[in-house]
Order: sequence, then C-alpha cells, then structure tokens
Amino acid sequence: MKYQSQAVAKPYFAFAILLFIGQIVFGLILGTQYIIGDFLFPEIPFNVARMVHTNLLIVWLLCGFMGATYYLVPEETQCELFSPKLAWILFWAYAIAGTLTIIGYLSVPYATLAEITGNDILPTMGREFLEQPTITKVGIVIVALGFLFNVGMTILRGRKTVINMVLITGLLGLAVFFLFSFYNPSSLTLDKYFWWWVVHLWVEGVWELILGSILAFILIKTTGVDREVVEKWLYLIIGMALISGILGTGHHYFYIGTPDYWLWIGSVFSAIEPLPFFMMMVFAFSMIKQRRREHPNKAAMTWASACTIMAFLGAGVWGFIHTLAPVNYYTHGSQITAAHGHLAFFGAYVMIVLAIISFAWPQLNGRQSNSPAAQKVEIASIWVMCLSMLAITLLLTAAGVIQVMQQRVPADGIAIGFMATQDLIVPVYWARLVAGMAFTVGVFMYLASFLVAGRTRDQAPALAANA
Amino acid sequence: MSERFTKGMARNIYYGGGAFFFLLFVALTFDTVTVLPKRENRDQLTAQVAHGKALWEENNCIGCHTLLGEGAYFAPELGNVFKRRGMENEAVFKAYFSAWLKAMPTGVEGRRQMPQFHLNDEELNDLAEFLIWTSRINTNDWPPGIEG
Amino acid sequence: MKSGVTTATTALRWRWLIMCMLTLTLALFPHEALFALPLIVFSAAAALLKGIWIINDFMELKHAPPMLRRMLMLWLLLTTSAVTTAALWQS
Amino acid sequence: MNMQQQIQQPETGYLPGDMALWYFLCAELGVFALLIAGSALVRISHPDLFQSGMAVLHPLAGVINTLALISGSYCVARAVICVRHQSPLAYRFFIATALTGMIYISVKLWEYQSLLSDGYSLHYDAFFTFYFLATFFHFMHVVAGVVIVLIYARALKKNGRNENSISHSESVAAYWHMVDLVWIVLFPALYFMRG
Repeated sequence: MKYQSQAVAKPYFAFAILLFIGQIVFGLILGTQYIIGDFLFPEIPFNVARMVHTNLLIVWLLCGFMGATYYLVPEETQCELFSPKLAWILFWAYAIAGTLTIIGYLSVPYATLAEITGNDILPTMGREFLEQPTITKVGIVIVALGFLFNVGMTILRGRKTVINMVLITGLLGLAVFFLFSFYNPSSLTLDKYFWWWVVHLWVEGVWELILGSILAFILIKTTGVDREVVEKWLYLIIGMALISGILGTGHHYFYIGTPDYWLWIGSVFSAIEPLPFFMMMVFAFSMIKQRRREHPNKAAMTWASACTIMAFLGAGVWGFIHTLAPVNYYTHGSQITAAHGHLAFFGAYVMIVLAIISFAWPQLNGRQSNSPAAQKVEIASIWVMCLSMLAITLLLTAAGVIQVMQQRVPADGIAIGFMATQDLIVPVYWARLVAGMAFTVGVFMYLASFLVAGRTRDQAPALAANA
Repeated sequence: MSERFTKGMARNIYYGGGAFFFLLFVALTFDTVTVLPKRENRDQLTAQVAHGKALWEENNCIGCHTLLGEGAYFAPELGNVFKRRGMENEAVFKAYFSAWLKAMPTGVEGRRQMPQFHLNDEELNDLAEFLIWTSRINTNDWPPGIEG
Repeated sequence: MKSGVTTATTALRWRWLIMCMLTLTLALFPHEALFALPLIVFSAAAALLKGIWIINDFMELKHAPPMLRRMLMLWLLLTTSAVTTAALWQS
Repeated sequence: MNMQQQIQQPETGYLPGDMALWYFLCAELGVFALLIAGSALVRISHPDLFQSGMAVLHPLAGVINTLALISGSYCVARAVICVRHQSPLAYRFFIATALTGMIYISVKLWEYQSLLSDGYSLHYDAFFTFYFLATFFHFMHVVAGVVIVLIYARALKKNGRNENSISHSESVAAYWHMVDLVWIVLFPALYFMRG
C-alpha cells in the first residue's frame, strides 16, 4: 500500500465478501425450491429468495467496484484520496441501507414493504433487479454522487491515466443509467424498453469499462508490461465493447412489443459481442506472456486470467448461442437465459472483483502477497468455483434444452405445459443443486485461504516501503 | 517509422465509435417510442390496466413468473395467460383468474406454492385487465405456442 | 521516384474510370424481363471487379499481410454471392 | 524505413494505416456482412416483397451515389500518395473526397425524402425495413467519413506534415474505402438485381 487513504477499500471489500456469502446461501435455497416446491414456504417464498439472491449480487458487486476504485485511484493518480472520511461515511450509509433493505425483503410481505416505503408516491418497485424500495434507490443515487465526487476530485488533483479516466467514465455511466430506474410508465413495453437501459447498458456497457480498467490495472502491476501497451489495448477492447454492446441492446427488444427491426439490429450487433471478450482474453494472456517480472501474487494473476476465459465463455459463447432472433424465439425466458446469466455474471464481474480483492487485500495488510501456502488454497478455490459454475451452466443449459423441446417447439396441443415440463427437469435440477453445493465448498475454501494467510503471515513477502 | 498500432487511434475508436453508436441508438429509440402506442394499443390502456400494472409490481409477481419472457423462470409465462386459461373470453378469464388467486396457496406437499395476496374483487379485476391488455401487445408473434 | 508515382496514379486513374464506366453501363441496361438474368450476372461481376480493385489497389492491401487481404476478399465473395444467389433464386 | 522504396514497391507485409483501425473495420464489415446475408435470406423467403420494393427505388440515384463514392475513393487514394510525396495537392484531394461524400449525402437525403413522402418507411414491409436499416446505417458512416476527412484535412493544412501523417492519412483512406466497399455490394443488390 503506497497511499494511506487506500485503506478505505478494506471495509468495502470485507462487506462485499460477506454479501457474496449471503448470495450463495440464497442461491442454495432457490436451487432447493426448484426441486422441493414448498421448501421454506411460506416463510421465504421463491420470489423473496430470488430477490435477495439477485439484489445481493448487485449490491456486493457495486461494493466491490467501489472498493476497487478506492484502492486503485490513489495509486493511479499518485495522490491521496480527496476525502477518506467521506468514503467511510458513504460506506456506513451504503452498508446500513443495504442491510435494512434485505431485512425488509425478508421480514414483511413485499406489498407491505411497498406500502410503508411510500411506493405509491413514486412507484419504482417490483421490476426485476430493481425491486429496491424507492427510498433505497434514492439512497443509492446519493451514495453514488458522493462517491463520484470523492473520486472525481482525486482524479482532478492527480495524474490522469487512461485507467482512471476509463474507470471514472464507467462509474459515471453506471450512475447516469441507474436514473432510468426511476422511470416507470404505465405502458408495459415502454417500461421494459427503458428498464433495459439500466440493466443492459450496465452489464454490457459501462460495467465493461470498469471491468476493463480493473483488469488493466492488475495486469500492469503484476506483469510489469509497459503502460502504453496495456492502455492502447484497453481503449480498443472497451471501444469494441461499446460498438457491439450499445446496439446489442436490441437482442432484448425482440419480443416485448418493440418494432420488428430490432430483430435485425439485435441479432447483427450481438453476434459481434463475443469479439471484445475474445480480445480481452487474448490481451490478458499475451500480457502475461510478455511479463517483465515475476509477481509473487500468483493467485491474483490466476483470478485475472481465469476471469477473461470465463467471461468469454459466459458472456461471449453462452450469450451468442441464444442471441440470434430465430433461436431466441424459442429460448427467450427459458432456463437457457438463466445459464447464460450465471456464467456471465460470475465470469465477468464476480471474478474481476475477487481478482482485485486477491491482489489488494495482502497489500492493504502490508504484504506483497499472501504466503505460498495460502495462495495454494486460494488457487484451488478458483478451480472449484470455476468448474462448479461451468457445471451449473451446462446443467441449466440442459434444463433449457428440455424446456424448449417439450414446451416451446411442439405445436399447440402436443406441447406440454410449464409445470409438467418442470417436473421432467427435476433430475437435472438435482444435479444443479449438487453443483451449487460444490460451488459453496469453493467459497469456503476461498474463505479458508484468508485463515491460512493469517497463520502463515511470516512466510509472505513483505511489502517494500514506498515500493 | 511511425507506430503501427497507436494509442491515439485506439482512443479515437473508443470515443468516436461509442458516440456514433450511442447516437444511432438514441435515433432508433426515438422511432421506437413513436410507434409503440400503436403496437401495444395504448388507447386501450385504461386506468384499470394501469392500476393492474401497479398491483403486479407491488406484489412482485415478476419474482416467480415471466411476463413477455422476462422475469423469473419458476412459474408460468403470463403474457399469454389470457389466451391459455381464458380462451380469449374476458368473462371466462376473469372468473377463472379470481377463483385461482383466491385458492392460493394450494398447500399440496412438495409442489411449488403461490402465496395468498389477499386482493379484493376490484384489485383482482384490474390485475386481470392488465394481463388481458398485455396479451394483446404485438410481440412479433411470441411466444411460439399457447404454453408460453 | 517520379516515375513510380506516375505509374501508381495512372493505374489508379484507369481503374477509377473503368469502374465509373461499369456503373454507367448498368444504368443503360434496359429494364425488361428479358434482360433480368444478364443484368443480375453483369451487376454481380461488376461488383466483384470493383471490390477487388478497391481492396487491392485503393486500400493497397495487395502487399499487406495476406490474412487481412484474404479476409476482405472472403467478405466480398460471401456478400456478393449471397445477394446474387438470392436474386437468382427468385428469378 | 526507406520512404522511396515503400512508395514504388510497398514491401510485402506492409499494413497501410493503424492496426487498431483494422480491428474496427473488420468488426464493421462483419456487421454489414450479417445484415446483407440476413437480407438474402429474407429475399429467398419473401421474393415478392423484394420485387415490388426494388421497383419503387430510383436506380439513377443509386448510380449517382456509386459514382460519387468511387470517385471519393479515387481522390482519397490520390491524397495518400500526395501525403507520401509531401505534395501540397493532398489537401485538395481530401477536400474533393469530402465533396463527393456530400453529393452522396444530398442524393440519399432526397431519396429518403421522396420515399417517405410516398408512404414508405422503416415499418412498411420486410424489404423497406432492410432498405432503410442498411442504407441509413451506411449513410451515417458516410456522414462520419466526411467529418473525419474534413477534420484530418484541416489538421494537415494547419499543422503540416509530420512523421505520423502517412499512417494517419492511410487510416482515413482505409475507413473511406471500407464505406465504399460496402456500398459496392449494396448497390446492385438494392437497385439492379431484380428477378
């Protein structure tokens, strides 16, 4: 750690990991409910568990992004954070608001929550991923503004590198597009249309800028490759991501009431969406190949390089298999979508946040890296998590194929109903639950690596003062 | 010799390409928004339909069901439930719909359960109106079959 | 050095003039059912020739890394044959 | 590098323009290829729509636009040669390129206007959806091309030639040729390949 104020990243990272564990727990509940329909009913109905699962994901990823920003911006700008105090205040505001929201989901029926938080004044609740009460949304906007102010002031004072400029653009975009979550017209199609401006333009737009800049930062630090080289690749990759991703939004506008030309635009542009992910993979591996130093933190490098592979598979390959309109006609809203969602989110965003935590956490604790013994456990946990997530994805894909073949493709009268199809898929759901448990084991191994790191602290390379 | 792959060009592609495609997206959005009223029959979007949509949201129906293919995949698609369960007859559908919601949860052991939402008759009617209106949106012929 | 320039520009000028002539010839083709087939074939051939010249001489990919040149040629071939096949299919 | 050698006989493996741009151009060509291939499929399944749709278009407008773009390509290729030889004519050739682009833009706008006033639009039928999507997307590329050429011509005139001028002018030219290449395939497919 070169700058004192980088330390504010610590609570953000710790809270992110905590929420990650919560997300996994609720994932297991959901996986069980897919098999035993009345599991935990009526205490935790499926919709509540799912809401908690997905909202925790978003909240912890954002928390990880903020932590990553607080960690890397002082180092990139070469000056202390504008106000570490503000970062701490915002952390508590964010953590308390987030926790209260989750408690709200779990303790009262959703309709009651809507009523007590005054949803009728400005209705924004009850839309997928945007279930947060309106006051929570307002809170998110306030935290985001404070955060952007803090980071923006730091960048204005310090060195402006490509990495921190791209990062701040991504964060700014994240905040701007979130504003569309306050727009909820009574026309369903219009509502859905602009709902995607939050969801798609986040995950296939501005979040990729954040992903790219964090990845570029880790690669510069661990490989010692010339900044110029990394930066031009960063520009090119995110440029390609925007070129394909912006009009690629069209692949969500096939069957929700929007005009039919979106069938063309969505298919054509999302067909080239795997390209930036492919380039990212090639980029990461060629940088590692050209490395000029051996960084002791092998675990962080494993996270970063594995991230590009899994992102390419999840966002690139699994996105492509159901993105063309004629295919999507049959797969839209099936378990195929769930398969793609799981691998893409894990590969692109979960892994990059875990990569930066893996890189930054030892440094925040005064070490170059964790001890070799701790890294061994951590790298094993990466393998377990990646393989389990691949298994979940393959099984959900199989579930989706069954669903499409039984429920969608056959003619009316021959096709079986939704619930009957789900009954057919139960064996696959069992296997998926097992894979989910394996993933949980991976998460615990990851946590165990922190314990090992603490115990073997003396074997870890110390951080040179002002290195 | 000049550089073959320059940061300047990569930056121009990022800013130029990003702006170019975002502008195209805005232009297409403008066109979409102008033709949507016809495709979704906005003239039939009554106060009841709007109230139904609010009820749909306040009870987080999207947490289990899909609507026009978006949502959770735990319970059936409801974008065409008016056709599937109401045979496109409003009176039949409303009778079926309110009986169904009042009978929830079924309590059959091991089966997926739908919570009891305690909606009154007016609310049930408006929610049904919303689903009826939704089923008439021009969705480019989706879903492929009646089973959704 | 001067002679090299002249050769290059002369070649470009000729190709440009021939491409313009080809385009104008298309305009003069009679639009009758009898000529539908020749028109399709002729316009496809003209498009191919123009594309090859653009790629090789205007873009100067004749001596570029062969992979890039092949990719562009493949692009030209695929798109031209797609539209031509569709047109021939119809007639 | 020996400049003269490169001019007379460009060495094998020489890439004109910036490599970053070529990534972009290939992606763009990919998009157009999918669009064109998709339209071919639509044409096979709805031949009648293409037949009636193509009859409505104005072949002369297509011919003028093709001449304009080919001439633009010629001018910009000459401009690159002039930049290499430090000839002051480069600026004029770039301006001429932009002018051909403006001819294209005017004709296309007239064409759009007359089609729209006759009631044909993006939503008319499958043919016109394709026609407007593909040509408007291409049209925006021409507009962008004119802007890029003008910006570069101005920079060249103001700052003079520097060690990056050759690469920059080659990049500008490569973009323009790409736009031209796409039109060369679209033009017969839209105006002349009637069944």
